[in-house]
Amino acid sequence: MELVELQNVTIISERFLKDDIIDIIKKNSAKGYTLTDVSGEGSRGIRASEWEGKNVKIETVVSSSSADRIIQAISDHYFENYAVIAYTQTVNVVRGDKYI
Amino acid sequence: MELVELQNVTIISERFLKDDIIDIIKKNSAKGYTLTDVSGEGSRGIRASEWEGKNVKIETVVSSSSADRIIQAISDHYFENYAVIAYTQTVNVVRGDKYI
Amino acid sequence: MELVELQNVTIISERFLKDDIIDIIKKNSAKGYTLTDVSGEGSRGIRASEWEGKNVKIETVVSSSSADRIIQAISDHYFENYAVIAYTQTVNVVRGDKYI
Amino acid sequence: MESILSNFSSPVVLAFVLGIASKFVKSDLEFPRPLYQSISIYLLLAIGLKGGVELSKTTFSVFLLPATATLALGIITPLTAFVIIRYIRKLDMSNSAGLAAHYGSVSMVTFLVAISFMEDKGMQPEGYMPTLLALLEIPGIIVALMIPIAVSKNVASLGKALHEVVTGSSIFLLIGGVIIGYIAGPEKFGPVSPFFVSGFQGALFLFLLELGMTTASRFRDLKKVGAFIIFFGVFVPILHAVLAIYFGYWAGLSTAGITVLATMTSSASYIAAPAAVRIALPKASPSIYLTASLGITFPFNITLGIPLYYYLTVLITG
Amino acid sequence: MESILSNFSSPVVLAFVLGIASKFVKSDLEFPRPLYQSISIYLLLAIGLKGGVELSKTTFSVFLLPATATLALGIITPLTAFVIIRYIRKLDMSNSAGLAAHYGSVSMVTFLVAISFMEDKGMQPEGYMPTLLALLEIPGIIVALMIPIAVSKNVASLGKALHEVVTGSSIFLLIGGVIIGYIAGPEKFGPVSPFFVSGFQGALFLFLLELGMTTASRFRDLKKVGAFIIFFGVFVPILHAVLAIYFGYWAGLSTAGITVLATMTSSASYIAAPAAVRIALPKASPSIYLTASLGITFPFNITLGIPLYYYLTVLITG
Amino acid sequence: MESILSNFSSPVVLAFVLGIASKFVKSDLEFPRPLYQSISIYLLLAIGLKGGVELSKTTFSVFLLPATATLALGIITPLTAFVIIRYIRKLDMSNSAGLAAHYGSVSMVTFLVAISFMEDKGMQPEGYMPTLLALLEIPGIIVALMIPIAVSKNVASLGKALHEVVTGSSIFLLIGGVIIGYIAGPEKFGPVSPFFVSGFQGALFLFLLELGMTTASRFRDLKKVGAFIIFFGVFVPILHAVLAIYFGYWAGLSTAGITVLATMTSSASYIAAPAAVRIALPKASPSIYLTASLGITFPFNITLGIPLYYYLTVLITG
Ligand SMILES: Nc1ncnc2c1ncn2[C@@H]1O[C@H](COP(=O)(O)O)[C@@H](O)[C@H]1O
Ligand SMILES: Nc1ncnc2c1ncn2[C@@H]1O[C@H](COP(=O)(O)O)[C@@H](O)[C@H]1O
Ligand SMILES: Nc1ncnc2c1ncn2[C@@H]1O[C@H](COP(=O)(O)O)[C@@H](O)[C@H]1O
Ligand code: NA
Ligand code: NA
Ligand code: NA
Repeated sequence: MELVELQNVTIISERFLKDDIIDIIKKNSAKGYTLTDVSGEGSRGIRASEWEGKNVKIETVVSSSSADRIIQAISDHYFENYAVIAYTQTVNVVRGDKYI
Repeated sequence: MELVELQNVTIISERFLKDDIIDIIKKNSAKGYTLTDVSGEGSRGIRASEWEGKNVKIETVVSSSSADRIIQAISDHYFENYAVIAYTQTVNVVRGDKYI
Repeated sequence: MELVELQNVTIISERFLKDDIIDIIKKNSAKGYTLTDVSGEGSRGIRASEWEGKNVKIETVVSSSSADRIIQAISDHYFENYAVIAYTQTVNVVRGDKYI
Repeated sequence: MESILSNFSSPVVLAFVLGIASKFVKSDLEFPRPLYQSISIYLLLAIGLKGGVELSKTTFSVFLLPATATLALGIITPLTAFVIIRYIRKLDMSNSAGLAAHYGSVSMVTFLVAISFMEDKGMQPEGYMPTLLALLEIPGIIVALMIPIAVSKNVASLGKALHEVVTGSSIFLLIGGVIIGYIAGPEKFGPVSPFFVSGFQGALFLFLLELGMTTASRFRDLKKVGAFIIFFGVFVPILHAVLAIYFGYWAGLSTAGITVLATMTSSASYIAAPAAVRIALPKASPSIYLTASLGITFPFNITLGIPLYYYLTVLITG
Repeated sequence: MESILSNFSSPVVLAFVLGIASKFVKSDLEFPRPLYQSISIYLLLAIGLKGGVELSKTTFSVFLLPATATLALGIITPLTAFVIIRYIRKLDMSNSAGLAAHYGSVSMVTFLVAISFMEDKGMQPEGYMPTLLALLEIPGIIVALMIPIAVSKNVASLGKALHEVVTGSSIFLLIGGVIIGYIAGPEKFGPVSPFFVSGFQGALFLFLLELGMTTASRFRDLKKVGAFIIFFGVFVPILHAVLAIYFGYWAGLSTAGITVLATMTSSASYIAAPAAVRIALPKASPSIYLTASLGITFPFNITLGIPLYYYLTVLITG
Repeated sequence: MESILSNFSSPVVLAFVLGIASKFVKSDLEFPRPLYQSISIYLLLAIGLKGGVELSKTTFSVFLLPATATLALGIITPLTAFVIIRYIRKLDMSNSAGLAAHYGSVSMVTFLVAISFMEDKGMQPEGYMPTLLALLEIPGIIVALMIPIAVSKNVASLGKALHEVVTGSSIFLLIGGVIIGYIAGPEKFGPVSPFFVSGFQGALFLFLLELGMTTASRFRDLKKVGAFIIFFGVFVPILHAVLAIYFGYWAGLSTAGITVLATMTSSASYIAAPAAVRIALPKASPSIYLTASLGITFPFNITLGIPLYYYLTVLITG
């Protein structure tokens, strides 16, 4: 079973940024993404989204070049004003070529 | 605190495959698994499960040999017809021997 | 985009341990955490939390030293009597210095 | 004609329109999935219980002919649908059988809208209609899934699919409700009825709001599936309705009963069938069968179809 | 005897059976957890409010004896349960105390089924029964958790467990409802009552459907826990019921009141107790105490137990 | 005075207090988010439908003056709020505009509590009040978001924020309900009404329980935001209420109508506004505007404010 080494980009943010972040991901040639409802606490403490109840976790498996571009875009747009955390992990993906 | 290096196998698929995939996991000597309700979009775009609302994410921490067998089985059974993504990550597990 | 290499500590446990585990995490200088409702099965099989429906997954991105201390504390307090799994992964975090 | 207009001013239909609108104005309105699930559990049990209580007052003989007619329709309609799509449109076997399964089965909500349409007109369909609904839901799917086998094309895990069909939550709750209502009877059902009866129309209102939202998100696929599917989604229901009108007439149903039977026969499943087809015919494309049943037939039926079927019923039977 | 049969044709009991059936036919029916939570919030508030409104009409003196009897039962029953399991079955301390906590506390739903059983018979239990329910829920758990300490065995975070017991959502909503109902009184409660009164039986119906499903998933553990636990889950409730009948008789309750008191005393908690025991006695195995309370005692009580306790009440008091 | 006391013994207010209490005793009570969402959908549709049906009976001319008065209030109140916070407290632009948006908009629940307060007194406000609620919800937010631009300070994605405001689920459901109610009219609305009318007060009861819990979790920020914000959260509502009383009087509303108008004008949004402000003014701190609107103004209004506004109305208009 040949596994392809790719990057899993994880972004956790306030819910209302969801659609914008998905746009960014798609623009950077991600073939798909997975959303999870999460909640959490961070440096910014209480925030509007706390009232709306939840944050959202967005994961996308992409090539490391796309990963860089996504990360770059996210941090340019959101880090100053919004509640966001983003990180990447190396994953070994089945039929990984499908996601490049 | 001795941590054991194991594989965390992640499978995201249409909800109705859940039970079958869990069977496969158990058959390949996984000691446990964790399910998360997720939603997402992929190459296959819209699908029945979209109507049923959600995909499911199945994670299981196993030895790398089990990981290989699980990955193999998943890709044999489901990749052709169903909406599935599967990947593995290296994790350092507390009392890891418990999961081998 | 400079990414900082940190540890993502994942703890999956019975729901009612949530607050205690969050305390432990905060005591060990985590800057934040993310919660996900999950369900699952493990070596201990059926348990009260099954009746309460769900387990909880707690993820926190921290320095590897904090990671060690958290892991240590978790395994000291809970492994004997409660349904818990804990593992760490290396992640590359945007503005990672924020979480140290 | 004016019954079409009056149908458009019925709250449940307007709720459906509102749901569609919410998608077009891109409102952030979200309908919580657990609410959707809860309402379907509620509606299915309510229909079943009410039907069961009625059944406990019905003599079996009265019920025999309508039941036969319904079963017959359950076996014929998937075949007509299949023939049309497979030999006129020449769609591949999986997709053709998949569509057939949907048009052989029923849509509970369409059934309910038909009933409140008749009640608006001050007519009561027979009390055992819910039982006919249950009779009509299953056979069509099974027949359709058999076709590929009949022509010796292997079907992925048919057994699993059949189990899914007969134990699927919708049919389970519907039949379960009928049985409970039948055993309990009118008196015992008394204390429970306020909950299931007076709240009913309101729950249906919310449910149609949600279906409007889901339907709207189907519209974007209309282009993808092409003109024939759209034609199919309107023509086949009318065909099946006419068929049902004759059968219902033969079975001696009332005008209201015939109209409701026609409506449920013309309706296409979007819950039981998709689940079963996804399992048995994974190669069939959901965007085809869901767009047809949910994006075309469902909205057509609850807006224009029902008044039309009522009109045809009066025309044919009167 | 015939009251057993009639009990079996009551919709709520049938809903419970339907829930069990859904697991046996492996239906994909799923009961959304938020619906389950919502209904428990609803039921607890409804009981509390109704009880509080009634209480506002009751003179304290009338209420004194029944309250005393109930508290006494709350202290005695965990001890009887403990003695039986610890010294006859020789189960270890943690599991014995854990079980005792469950049988010392109560099951709200069993209480409700008992009330509608009496109402079916045209008898009204005293209006302050819900207040007795609240009185009976807590002490049993506390007493049981004290036992291990009494015999100098350390208990994991007892304080936390006690806090959990007295602030647990079920007791909080029940007492909160009583207080609100008491302050508001009949007139002020008027506008809110349709929601909490007319919907009640229906909500209970849905709740029992869910409990049937949960109970069924407990059955698979019956073998695991062994014959004695099964015997325990039937015998102890009857024992506690008989005890309660005498106490209730002494306190001057009506036949309906005694039957309901007997039922709630015999019932075993599966919400408040498990949560507290999990915290205070982590070594106690959930599969033992949940299987006993939810897999054995609960189904026994709502099907055979309640008619039996009614029968015994009439026998003893009449 | 006694109307304050009587207000404190109203079930909905007591439910709010119970919700606050649950946080103070650290109960593990959790209010499922889907239930919260479902109830808001229900309440908004119920208000809208009821209002629309009433509107279908109202002649436009009657409605003209009240509508004008309401729109005027929608434009004035955000400005008064802004001036006070920006030039007296000297808060930065983002936070000032953010707060202004909240106090320019409305809180649906406060509106509802005011209505049931009047009904308790046996007075019926005008049937078209819900329409005024809809008119008052939007303009205030827009005006407030314009301020930073007016003083040439760029606003993050204003377009997106405006879209959010006018298509936000609350306003969408409210207006949608009004339209449906208006088209359907009394007869057609008949079958749906039991669900939306008789369940209403109960749903409101549950909703206030939840809001009590949310409010309580806001209290911990009271220190953080400081004394002026607390003063602001009490003074500005009273100011706006007095303004509204004169406007309502001028528009010829009934005493009940004026009191309700005053209450909704004084209320601060905690759903539409936060969402829009978060998008348009990300630098504005949620702990300031949510604590003010939800932690101070909301509890003040439903406990002391409404009786006060009623008292002032009688004083000024009588
Ligand atoms: N160190 C962390 N580990 C895991 N998740 C975090 C961490 N810090 C923040 N988060 C998540 O990111 C969201 C925004 O964090 P912040 O921007 O720091 O307020 C929080 O609500 C958490 O869900
Ligand atoms: N590149 C990706 N990254 C993360 N999740 C994905 C990705 N591609 C697909 N998925 C998930 O896998 C499911 C099935 O994808 P597909 O089989 O490509 O339609 C989607 O609904 C997503 O939840
Ligand atoms: N091997 C595993 N892989 C993934 N999750 C696991 C595994 N084992 C246990 N878990 C999770 O940890 C919880 C407690 O496991 P246990 O303590 O083994 O009963 C389970 O309910 C699962 O959610
Ligand atoms: Na059909
Ligand atoms: Na008991
Ligand atoms: Na305002």
